[in-house]
Amino acid sequence: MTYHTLLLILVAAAAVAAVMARNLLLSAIMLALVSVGASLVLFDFQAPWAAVFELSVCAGLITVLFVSAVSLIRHEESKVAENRARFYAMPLVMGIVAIAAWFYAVPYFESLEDWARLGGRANTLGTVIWDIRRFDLLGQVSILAAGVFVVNSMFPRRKKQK
Amino acid sequence: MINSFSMDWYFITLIFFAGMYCMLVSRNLLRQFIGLEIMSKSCLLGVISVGAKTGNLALAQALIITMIVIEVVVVAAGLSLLVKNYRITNSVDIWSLNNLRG
Amino acid sequence: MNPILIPVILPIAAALLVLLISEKTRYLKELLAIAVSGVALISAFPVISQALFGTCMEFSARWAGYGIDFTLKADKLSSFILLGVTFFAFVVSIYSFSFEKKGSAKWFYFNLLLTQAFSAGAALADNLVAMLFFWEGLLIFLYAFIALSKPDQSAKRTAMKAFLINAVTDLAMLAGICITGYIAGTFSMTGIAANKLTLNGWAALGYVLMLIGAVSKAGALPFHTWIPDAAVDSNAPFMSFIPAALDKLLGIYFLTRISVYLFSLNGVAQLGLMTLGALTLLIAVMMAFVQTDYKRLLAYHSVSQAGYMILGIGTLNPIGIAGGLFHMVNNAVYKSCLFMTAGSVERQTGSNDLSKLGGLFGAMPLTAICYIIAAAAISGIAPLNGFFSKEMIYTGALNTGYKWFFIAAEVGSVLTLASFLKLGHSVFFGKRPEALKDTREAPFSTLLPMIILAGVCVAFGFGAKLPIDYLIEPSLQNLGLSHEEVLAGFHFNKLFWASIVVILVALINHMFGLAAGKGAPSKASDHIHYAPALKEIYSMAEARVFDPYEQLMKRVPSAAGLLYKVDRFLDYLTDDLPSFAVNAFSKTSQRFHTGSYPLYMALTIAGFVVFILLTATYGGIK
Amino acid sequence: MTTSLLAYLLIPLFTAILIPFAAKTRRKLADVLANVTLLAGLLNISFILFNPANIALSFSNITEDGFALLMIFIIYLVALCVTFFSSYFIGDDSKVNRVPYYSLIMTSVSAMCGIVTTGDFFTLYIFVEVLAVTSFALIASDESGKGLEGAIKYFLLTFPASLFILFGIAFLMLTAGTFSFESIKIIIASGIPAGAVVFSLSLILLGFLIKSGVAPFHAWTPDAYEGAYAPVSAYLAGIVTKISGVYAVIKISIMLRLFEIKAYHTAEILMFLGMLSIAIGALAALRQKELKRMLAFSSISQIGYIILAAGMGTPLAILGAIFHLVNHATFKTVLFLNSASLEKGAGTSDMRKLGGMEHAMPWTSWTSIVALLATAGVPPLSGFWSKLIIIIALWDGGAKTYAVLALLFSVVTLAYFMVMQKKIFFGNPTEASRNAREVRPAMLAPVVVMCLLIAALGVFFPYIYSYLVETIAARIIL
Repeated sequence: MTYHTLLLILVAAAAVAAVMARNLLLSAIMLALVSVGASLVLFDFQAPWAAVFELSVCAGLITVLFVSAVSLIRHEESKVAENRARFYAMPLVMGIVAIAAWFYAVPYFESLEDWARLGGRANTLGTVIWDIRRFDLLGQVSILAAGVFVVNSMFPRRKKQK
Repeated sequence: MINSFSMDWYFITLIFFAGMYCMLVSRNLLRQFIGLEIMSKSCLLGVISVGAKTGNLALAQALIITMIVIEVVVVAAGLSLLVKNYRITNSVDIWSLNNLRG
Repeated sequence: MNPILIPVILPIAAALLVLLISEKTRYLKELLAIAVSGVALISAFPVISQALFGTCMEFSARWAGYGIDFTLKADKLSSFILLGVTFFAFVVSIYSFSFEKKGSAKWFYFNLLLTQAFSAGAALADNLVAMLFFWEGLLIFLYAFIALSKPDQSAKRTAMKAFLINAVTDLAMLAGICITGYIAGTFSMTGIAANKLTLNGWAALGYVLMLIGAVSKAGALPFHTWIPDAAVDSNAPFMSFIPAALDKLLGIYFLTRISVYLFSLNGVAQLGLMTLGALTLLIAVMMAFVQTDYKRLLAYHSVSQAGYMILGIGTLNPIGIAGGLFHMVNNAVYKSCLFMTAGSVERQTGSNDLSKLGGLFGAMPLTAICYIIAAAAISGIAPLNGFFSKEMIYTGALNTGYKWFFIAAEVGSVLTLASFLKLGHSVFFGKRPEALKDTREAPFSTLLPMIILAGVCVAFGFGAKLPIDYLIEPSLQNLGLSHEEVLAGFHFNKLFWASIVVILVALINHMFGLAAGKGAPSKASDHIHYAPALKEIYSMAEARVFDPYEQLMKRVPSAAGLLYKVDRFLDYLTDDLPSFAVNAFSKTSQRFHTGSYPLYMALTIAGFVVFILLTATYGGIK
Repeated sequence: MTTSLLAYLLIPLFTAILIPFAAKTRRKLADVLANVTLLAGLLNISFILFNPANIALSFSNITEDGFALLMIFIIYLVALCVTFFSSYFIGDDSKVNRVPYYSLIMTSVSAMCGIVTTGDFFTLYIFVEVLAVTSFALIASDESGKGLEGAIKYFLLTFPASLFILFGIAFLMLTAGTFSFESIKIIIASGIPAGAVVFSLSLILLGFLIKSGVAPFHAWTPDAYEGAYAPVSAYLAGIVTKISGVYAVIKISIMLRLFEIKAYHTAEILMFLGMLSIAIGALAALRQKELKRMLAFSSISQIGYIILAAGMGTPLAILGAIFHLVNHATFKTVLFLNSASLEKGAGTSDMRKLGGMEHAMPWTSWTSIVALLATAGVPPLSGFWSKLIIIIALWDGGAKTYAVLALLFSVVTLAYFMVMQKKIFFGNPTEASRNAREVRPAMLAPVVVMCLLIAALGVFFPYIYSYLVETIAARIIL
């Protein structure tokens, strides 16, 4: 059991907890924990920039979004009669899947690993972002613009009131 | 002990399954989004794992940063749909979404 | 754009446009149709002048492959026919302008324009398959034209009759074209003409099948029976447009093409064609003579005139063919004109029955004059156009050595003149019945086309040299025929005197008939109608014993009873079973699309799991 | 991504950003800006595509592949039709907020141009996401419950697609080290074992199949189209789902063909799914009562034809698929815009409440009939030729069963359109149709233009065919 595996187990456990939590707010917080775990994994992979992004945006911004959504629909939550039995069955199902995956998926991934080819050039993140994947930045601009318009289109009156 | 790459993907599979299970069994619209987020996280881990394996971490990081930006916007759009729907129908129950049929 | 395409594409576009125009607008559709057919007519002129004085226009596009190309070629003969088609479309669309009983104006002009376009296409097509395409298109519009001309059931029944008769013969033609194309190795008419086929073995079958298509279009025996019925159940513009003009043009055109251009015929075929022509002209004129309905009488005459043309083409010598072609265009002109007079008389008096009409000369002088000119032309009175074309056909028939055909044709002429004397006398002369006291002349838009056509009759008579030099002669060249005779001009030979004899005989017959019918002009044919032996035959003909279509239709119920069981079973296999299965599946799918999100999600997940398993297992990773 | 086509992407994006500022006080300005931008773009691309000089040179002076150019043309055409139509359709409808509406449309046009010009799977993915996000908001733009339901189903049911695309990209990074189309082609050409690359591509393909609404992933399609704001459903059905899904499927299947035998199974699955969609779409459409829903199922069925041809993968089949894609964009736009006109003119698009509309709304009726005849593949309209090419390609490629089935289901297509035609446009007028009035000419203009295009594509098919072969087939198929 390495530190790396432990982190992954943490992420998986947090994910299961996020699904199983009866309270939506708790779910949202567990989701944040998943993000934190993922960002730790990224740090472990020597990917600090991605990790910082993950930590700030996913664990921060998205959690804020979720929490505010939860607070908006809070009193409706109890009306949705969830079938809790399905959620309680989750650890069992996860366990079965885990065991099955150990026997079936792991050999598959091992064989997949044989196909790996090394990406030779050691570029810095800066060159990758600015030179190689420059058009992705355009895409990012597009999606941010789209996001603004979506929110604008969904809540026009609220904006006016402000 | 199996090696690191297979181990990563083993857990990625599990996390993905957890998200999928959530989307399959939950009736609450918000929980659908939580399941969706969990699945997205598994994707992200997959990309970084591959990046580490092929020694192309810079590219993987670039991809992940873009993915995170997209994820935020998508989640924001989804949540605004949810809130809007809640305002009109006063419900977040996914089972009530069956007016279009036939 | 290639100008050859204008007469084809422009009317189609206009027809589609007409459909979009609201039914409420007045005159818009009419004016559009007139303008478009006028433009088409004008555009036919450069085509024909190119064909006459330059190289003929061509348009070719790759179509279905296997030698089936979309080729239009305006050679001399084709552009002559094109000119005729566009001219008659123009004239008829003017005539229909204020004609009320044409059914829904929208559909009338839709059919008219499309018929025009497809006829132009059929005339221009160089590839046999392309021609067949246009030819079959005409079939649809023929049905629609008749079926929509009157709201009652009889129009639909007659439309079905016309459709079935023509569909059967068109199928024969389709088979003929396939055989011919297969034997010749090409579907291009120019290509086949380069080395003509002879009538032996399969080629003879191909020729006969195509011949059936051609003569049935022209309205020869025994495929003519729908024309008199349509005369009653449809309206005058339709009759003057399709059976009188376009069908003759196209039928004789194609007959000429196959008999002279594509095949080199032998004596047997010549005899067969001439017999067919003579029989058609005699039997039809006998039927026409005793009719008492204005339009029905004309309809039988249009069949009989087709007999003359087939006779002319069947002589296979240049002067006969020239006569056939000239007669084709002449007939179209005066027969259109006659149907138009019928239409305007019907429009003004509300009747077609000869016994109820009379003395209309005073009320409708212009119509009457037009009638007299056209009737004189059809009867072959010199010097109107019909005289010259008939004279050429007679010469052609005499040149073959078979005198009998000449005599049959002359007998036909006598009866033609006699029946038009009867018709004219009973409609325009004599005493006017009380009910028709207030009859007035038809409106200008109705008169104008009649006057144009009557004028053409006179012009082609006195100036017969013009159409013969510029239309008929080049067509003969195009068909590869050379000749010594001078075609045009007025000859004081024995044929002229024969025509005088014909006129005298017909006049005497009319006088005799009047005397026998106690002065009632509509009964002037009764002495022949009720003559001892003919009476039974006529009554059988009236009962449609000789109409193959009706006879076949009578046999249908019993045959159908026999086939019913087989049919039910096949129907069940092809119709009920699939539709039952489709319905069952469709119901299942409807029940399945419940709008339930969890179900959809489960479906999606199941779908991708199976997809991934399949691609991962068979993807060849290991 | 090819830099020379960047303008088609940047200018709409710029307009999208400009609209909220420019149209702050005068809302109508939003319509004008959007329409002018799209018209300019359309003229520009038409000039490139139809310039006689370019045609004469067989496009040798244009380096981009003709597929992308054709797609840009059709994107601008449909988008212009939709914006022009909706600028009159919205009218004084206070429910729809013009400014974000047009901004979203412009953003999605920009994203679609991004999709078709990019040469890289990851960039493709980004623009697909942009397109998806804008579509959610557009569907729900009239703030109705149905619209939101459609949007949410669209959102949730197509979300797994993004994940599969990303997993595919991750595996592609592992096995090929690159995402660009060209490098993948080079890797294939180098002849090294490529099983895992096929698997990665199959995963990406799965994502795009979900996005294009192929059975069994089709469930969101009818709901989204039916629920969407009326002009938006035309936009979605006409172009958005085609570009976000089907375009990439065709691209990938062109690559799969290069693998020859190794990608055999994936191609088989693709063809099977195509056939399944044809069947399910056509059968389900038969019994629909709501016009838009029926059109949506018909859309699934038509996409099936494209996917089937793409799975076949021979040059002729790909050509058929692309031609059918273009044709489908034209006639589905016409049909959906006409259903919007029906909603406006008669107040409903429910087939049970309509009848005899031929008299009340002749232009709408006749344009619909042209479009649906084209959809059903009646000669000589455009749909006939593309279906014919597809069926011939299937037959030649040895998939004879599929060819026969495809032919049979085109009869079913004809059947349900006949049913619809009889119910809505012919027959006796009902209450709703007696009170109906034809919509204003400006709203008919886009539909009529599209109809002319349909007829022209069909009638001048020989030229179109040689044009397609020169511009597309000769360039993208190696």
